[in-house]
Amino acid sequence: MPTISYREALRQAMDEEMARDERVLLIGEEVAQYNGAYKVSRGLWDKYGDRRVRDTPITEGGFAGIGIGAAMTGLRPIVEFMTFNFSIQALDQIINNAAKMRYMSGGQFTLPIVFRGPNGPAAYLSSQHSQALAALFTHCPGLKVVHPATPYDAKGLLKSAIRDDNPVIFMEGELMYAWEGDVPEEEYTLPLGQADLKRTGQDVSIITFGKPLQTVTEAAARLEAEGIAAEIVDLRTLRPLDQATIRQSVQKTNRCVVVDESWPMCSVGSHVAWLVSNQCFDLLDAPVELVSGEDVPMPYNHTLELAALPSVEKVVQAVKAVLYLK
Amino acid sequence: MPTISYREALRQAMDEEMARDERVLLIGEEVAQYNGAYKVSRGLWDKYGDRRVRDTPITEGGFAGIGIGAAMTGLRPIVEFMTFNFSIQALDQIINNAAKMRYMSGGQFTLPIVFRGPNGPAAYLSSQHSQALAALFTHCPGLKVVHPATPYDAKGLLKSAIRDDNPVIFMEGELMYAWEGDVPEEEYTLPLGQADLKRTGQDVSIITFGKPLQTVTEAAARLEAEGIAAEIVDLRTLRPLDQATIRQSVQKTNRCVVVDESWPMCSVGSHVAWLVSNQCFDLLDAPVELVSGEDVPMPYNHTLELAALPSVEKVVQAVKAVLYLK
Amino acid sequence: MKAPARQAKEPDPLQLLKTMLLIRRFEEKASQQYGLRKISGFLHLYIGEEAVATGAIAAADLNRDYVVAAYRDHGHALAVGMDPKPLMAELFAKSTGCSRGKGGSMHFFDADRHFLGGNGIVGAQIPVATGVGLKLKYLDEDGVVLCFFGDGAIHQGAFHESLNLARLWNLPVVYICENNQYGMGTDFRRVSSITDYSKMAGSYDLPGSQVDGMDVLAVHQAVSEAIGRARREALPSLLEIKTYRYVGHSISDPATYRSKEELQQHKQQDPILILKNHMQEEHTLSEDDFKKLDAEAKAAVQEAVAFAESSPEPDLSTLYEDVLV
Amino acid sequence: MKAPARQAKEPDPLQLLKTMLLIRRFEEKASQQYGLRKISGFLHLYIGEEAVATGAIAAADLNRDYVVAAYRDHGHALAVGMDPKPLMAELFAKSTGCSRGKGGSMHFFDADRHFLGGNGIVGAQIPVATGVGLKLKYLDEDGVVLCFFGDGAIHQGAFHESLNLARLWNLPVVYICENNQYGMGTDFRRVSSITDYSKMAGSYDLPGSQVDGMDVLAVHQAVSEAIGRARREALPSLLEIKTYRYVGHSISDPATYRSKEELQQHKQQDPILILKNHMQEEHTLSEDDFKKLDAEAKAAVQEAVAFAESSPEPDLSTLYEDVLV
Ligand SMILES: Cc1ncc(C[n+]2csc(CCOP(=O)(O)OP(=O)(O)O)c2C)c(N)n1
Ligand SMILES: Cc1ncc(C[n+]2csc(CCOP(=O)(O)OP(=O)(O)O)c2C)c(N)n1
Ligand SMILES: [Mg+2]
Ligand SMILES: [Mg+2]
Repeated sequence: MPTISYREALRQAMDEEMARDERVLLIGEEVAQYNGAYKVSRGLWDKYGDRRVRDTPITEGGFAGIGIGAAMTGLRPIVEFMTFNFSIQALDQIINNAAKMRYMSGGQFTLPIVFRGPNGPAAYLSSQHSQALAALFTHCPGLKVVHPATPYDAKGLLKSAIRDDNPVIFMEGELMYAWEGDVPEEEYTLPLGQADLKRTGQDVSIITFGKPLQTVTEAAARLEAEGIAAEIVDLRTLRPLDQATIRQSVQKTNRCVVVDESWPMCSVGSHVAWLVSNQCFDLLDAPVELVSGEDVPMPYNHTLELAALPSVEKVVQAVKAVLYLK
Repeated sequence: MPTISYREALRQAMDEEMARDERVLLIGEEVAQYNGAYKVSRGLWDKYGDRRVRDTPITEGGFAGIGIGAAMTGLRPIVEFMTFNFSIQALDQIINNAAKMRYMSGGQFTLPIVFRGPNGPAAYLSSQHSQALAALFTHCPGLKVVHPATPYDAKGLLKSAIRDDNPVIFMEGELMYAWEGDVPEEEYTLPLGQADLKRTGQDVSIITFGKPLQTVTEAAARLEAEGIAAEIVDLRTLRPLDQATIRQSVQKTNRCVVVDESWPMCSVGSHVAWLVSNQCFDLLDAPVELVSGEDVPMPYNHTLELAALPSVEKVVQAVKAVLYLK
Repeated sequence: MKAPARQAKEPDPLQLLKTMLLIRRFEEKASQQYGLRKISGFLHLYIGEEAVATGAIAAADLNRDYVVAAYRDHGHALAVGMDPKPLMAELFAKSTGCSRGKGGSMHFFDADRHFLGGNGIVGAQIPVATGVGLKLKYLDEDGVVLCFFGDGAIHQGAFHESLNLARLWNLPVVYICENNQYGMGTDFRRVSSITDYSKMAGSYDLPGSQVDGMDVLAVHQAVSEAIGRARREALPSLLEIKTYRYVGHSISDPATYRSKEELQQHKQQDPILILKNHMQEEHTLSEDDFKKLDAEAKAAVQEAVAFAESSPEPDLSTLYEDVLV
Repeated sequence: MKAPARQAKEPDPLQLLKTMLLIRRFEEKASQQYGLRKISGFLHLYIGEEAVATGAIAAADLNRDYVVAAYRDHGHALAVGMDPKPLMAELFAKSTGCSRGKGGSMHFFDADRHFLGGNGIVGAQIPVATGVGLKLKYLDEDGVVLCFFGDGAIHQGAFHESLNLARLWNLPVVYICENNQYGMGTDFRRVSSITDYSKMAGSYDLPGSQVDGMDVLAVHQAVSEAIGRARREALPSLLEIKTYRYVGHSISDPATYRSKEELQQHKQQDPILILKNHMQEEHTLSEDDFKKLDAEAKAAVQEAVAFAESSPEPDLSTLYEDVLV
């Protein structure tokens, strides 16, 4: 199996789906001639031209709405946000139009549209450019929210997202673009809404998604050295949430730590932590712990920035806490 | 003590604070000549004139940003959203500017600004006009979020919000505007960040805020008739959250139901439910239950609409569930 | 390549009159039914403004063209040819409503007739309509989009963002500002730095013009021309159509912000009367014809009420339907 | 009432030259320090554009006037008179930085000098600046706001919403579009339906004009006039100042989207050279003078680096400070 980057996996997914279905197009800032601010769309403009790969002005609200209108009438747009920090300007279009159009029309329209781009802090970018905003979207019915953490998942899930007839928020990560992994040469898709065990273990379930998977994986290795076998549940899709896989894991381990790099309040992390607390009440040997980003805007200084994020250390400590190891 | 409406309580708060401090002004759609779409600002334009009570064009993003600039340089604007449904258009200004300006300038600016208006479903307004959006704001550090449920709380908290040097999201409710309650004639303020026991009881803690307080109060009465003594914790402020009061209550009752009319995922409700699950792990005799709005956009049909909301019936059932009464 | 342009449609005054009467009577009936508590929530009526949707949409060919409106959408829904029955049923929140009782007054839709709502967020439909223009261009169809929005909506950033892109990409969209003089209780002059909105077209190198919206034939003419430009040259236009609403913003608004005189003055320019007079001058309509047409409109609307009345409520299970595919 | 208008400030070419040199050398040094990994993250340099912030801000009186900028803000910070030391320290993420090491390159602020940033969201500073105009008007102060934004930002709805309100309320704001020809990798003509942005003023009944942004005296002149209108008549203006950035959008951008020839051509119009030549023609500057000024600028910047280098990192506890008052 070839080893490719997360970036290349996304590019392949878009390329294959554009080749497969002429109604798929890509719009966003710098996606065409510049090949994407993070080069995710490299080569697509060369291959598909002005019609199907479109640079837009810097008008997130406007071009998100344009994507929605196009999706309501038969196209299958992929709308790239240069980063999800800027998607807040499009949130009204996404929450009030994309997520509700089908419902309020009594099912008359489908909205096959993907909003994608990097989410979450990269490094040294300060507060306006370092936000993990999955909760804003996961809160809202009418959307699907996907947040893959490996090249394999990214490719298979993006292909499914593009084929899905619902609005899908597809969150990537600046720092993840360079991550590498095995991706089969043959075509494949992965179903939305299924979590994946990235590691099995019987001592504790660590539930996460997106970039913190790396932190969690490192933490699991460190724990293993101390004789603690962590199971890693990678949610992959945040809405709809795969509650069955979560439950199965905690049923086995009886202990759970959730790791989410966003702010703690009203986060995907705290929601999952409540779900586990509620659904596995009789099984839990310890309270469900949440390792989240600190509850502050992100500072520029890197030492502070790292302190504001989930770390291997914090995950290890949370695991020890649920195991009642000091 | 005079009995006044929630609407009048808010009006009094604004009137008193405008009289007290010339830097306080009110801006928003229809706030001046029309006296507010829901008449909350009745008489203020007559009294304070064009300078201090300003009608705006329908440009939520624009006038929210204008409020922010004015607040950074010494004014204390109250920005009314006709409803919080429309605040999503201003969310970028609120999250990226209001909530972060102080932090990213290293503490150089204060942002004494209140964004207020009705939040949550009223009746028969369909999906775009019936959203309980507290979670979007509560997620974000750099903001305070207040959601009072009685005229007394509304007045005292709005006065404090206006005097606060931080950006405060102040959420009211269309259907609450007509609610009545006792409000002292003498001036008073209430501190932000303090929950309030609206009812004491030792069998179960019901934690809620905003409009569902009425539902919860009715449910408590019904439960009382069945010999179950519910304690009602009204959060009043969602950020910062009064964790101490929550804990104290659950310490006493050992059982907890959270009621929030918003969608369940990543909600204030599920966050509080996790906090209780985590912090009161050893005390809890049952899983923390969440009664939320259903996970769907709001339909117009009233029967469906009522079915989508927390109800007395649902609260009673959740309480019985945590008491292991069938 | 685009198909060779078909002939611009000649206006059919009789049909225009029928549509305007149907809208007028539908709105009056809806208002009455609201009073009887058969309808609740917001109800934004189109009385006085009938000529705008009627004249504009009659200029379109809905086999290939599209219509996008705001929440004051009853007139547009009837003008695209929707049956009053599912519309009244929607207002009654019945399962037979065009949106299954989930949308209500603000959310009329008809995918088959290319009617895309019905949007409750001021200005939010403007980018959506622009996106429909993109799909037409993308699929090389020769359709055009009519995008309606209010005098209040034009200040929204969405307007600016949309028109720039429409011109840049040459999308076949006709932007129609229905200037009924008020956004809720606010005279449009109180919230605008200019009073001739058609001038805003200059920022996007687009043709812009003002149109008398009480004269359905003038509306038809202006929109036909704009459709022609869009269809043949992929050139968007901005039209400011001046009109007036006779009733409050929504049914709960007493509209005390304007004088009786002002209202009376505008009622003298009633779009139905103007067309009726015109047709009578042209001897294409007798007083009896008119009465008959009006009676037909009233009957259709009455039937719609009966249909709505007798329709079932949506089943509780539908609460969870239509969220996702 | 407003205070009687003071005299518009005469430009002081020597001071303008000093400021431009300081900006140029500061930016070059920042770029070098980035290469040495002393600075990380985004770094948007102002090289080539010095005349815009310099000329414009020199026309203001910062005791009463305000400046609001986007993320390409080093030039504006220096032009308002901020010491290069806390600026370089901010880039170095040190506790002595103007924003305590929390903001970085995009978030320079100086409340005392009325410099309000430093905003990373394209266009989001335009309403904020307009709000500062509201406070000036509200408190009946005779100040003016200079609001800077890019050619990419002008399409944002926030621009449209702000200018309408500024005119409607007659707020003393000068809107300055710094058209450096590119928004990131995009030639501004590729995303705009018009190429003369000053025409957009027409939508808001405002004066609009284009200005040569490589000629600092022309910038000073145009902005002085606009400030005068704002101060005396509370009339906002829109200026499109044409300029050019010599380096990539941010330090990581190789700027392959433009030709070497294009870049060379613009460098011939270097704002520092133009002013220098002008002063030499006027015999107010010798080559030696220039060299001395340049050496001073370099020394100041070198000192700033030394200051930044030797400053302490912020304490970990500051992570939780400045969130709320
Ligand atoms: C973004 C947003 N802000 C506010 C509202 C509340 N609102 C509903 S209609 C309306 C007035 C709109 O006026 P106009 O665009 O002139 O349309 P008209 O009602 O006159 O047809 C307002 C402010 C809304 N629905 N959406
Ligand atoms: C709302 C938003 N969208 C996208 C970006 C990413 N971005 C940063 S700078 C930039 C280009 C801005 O160009 P322009 O306004 O011309 O300013 P310049 O960089 O030329 O000074 C873009 C797209 C952003 N910061 N904010
Ligand atoms: Mg109107
Ligand atoms: Mg630029």
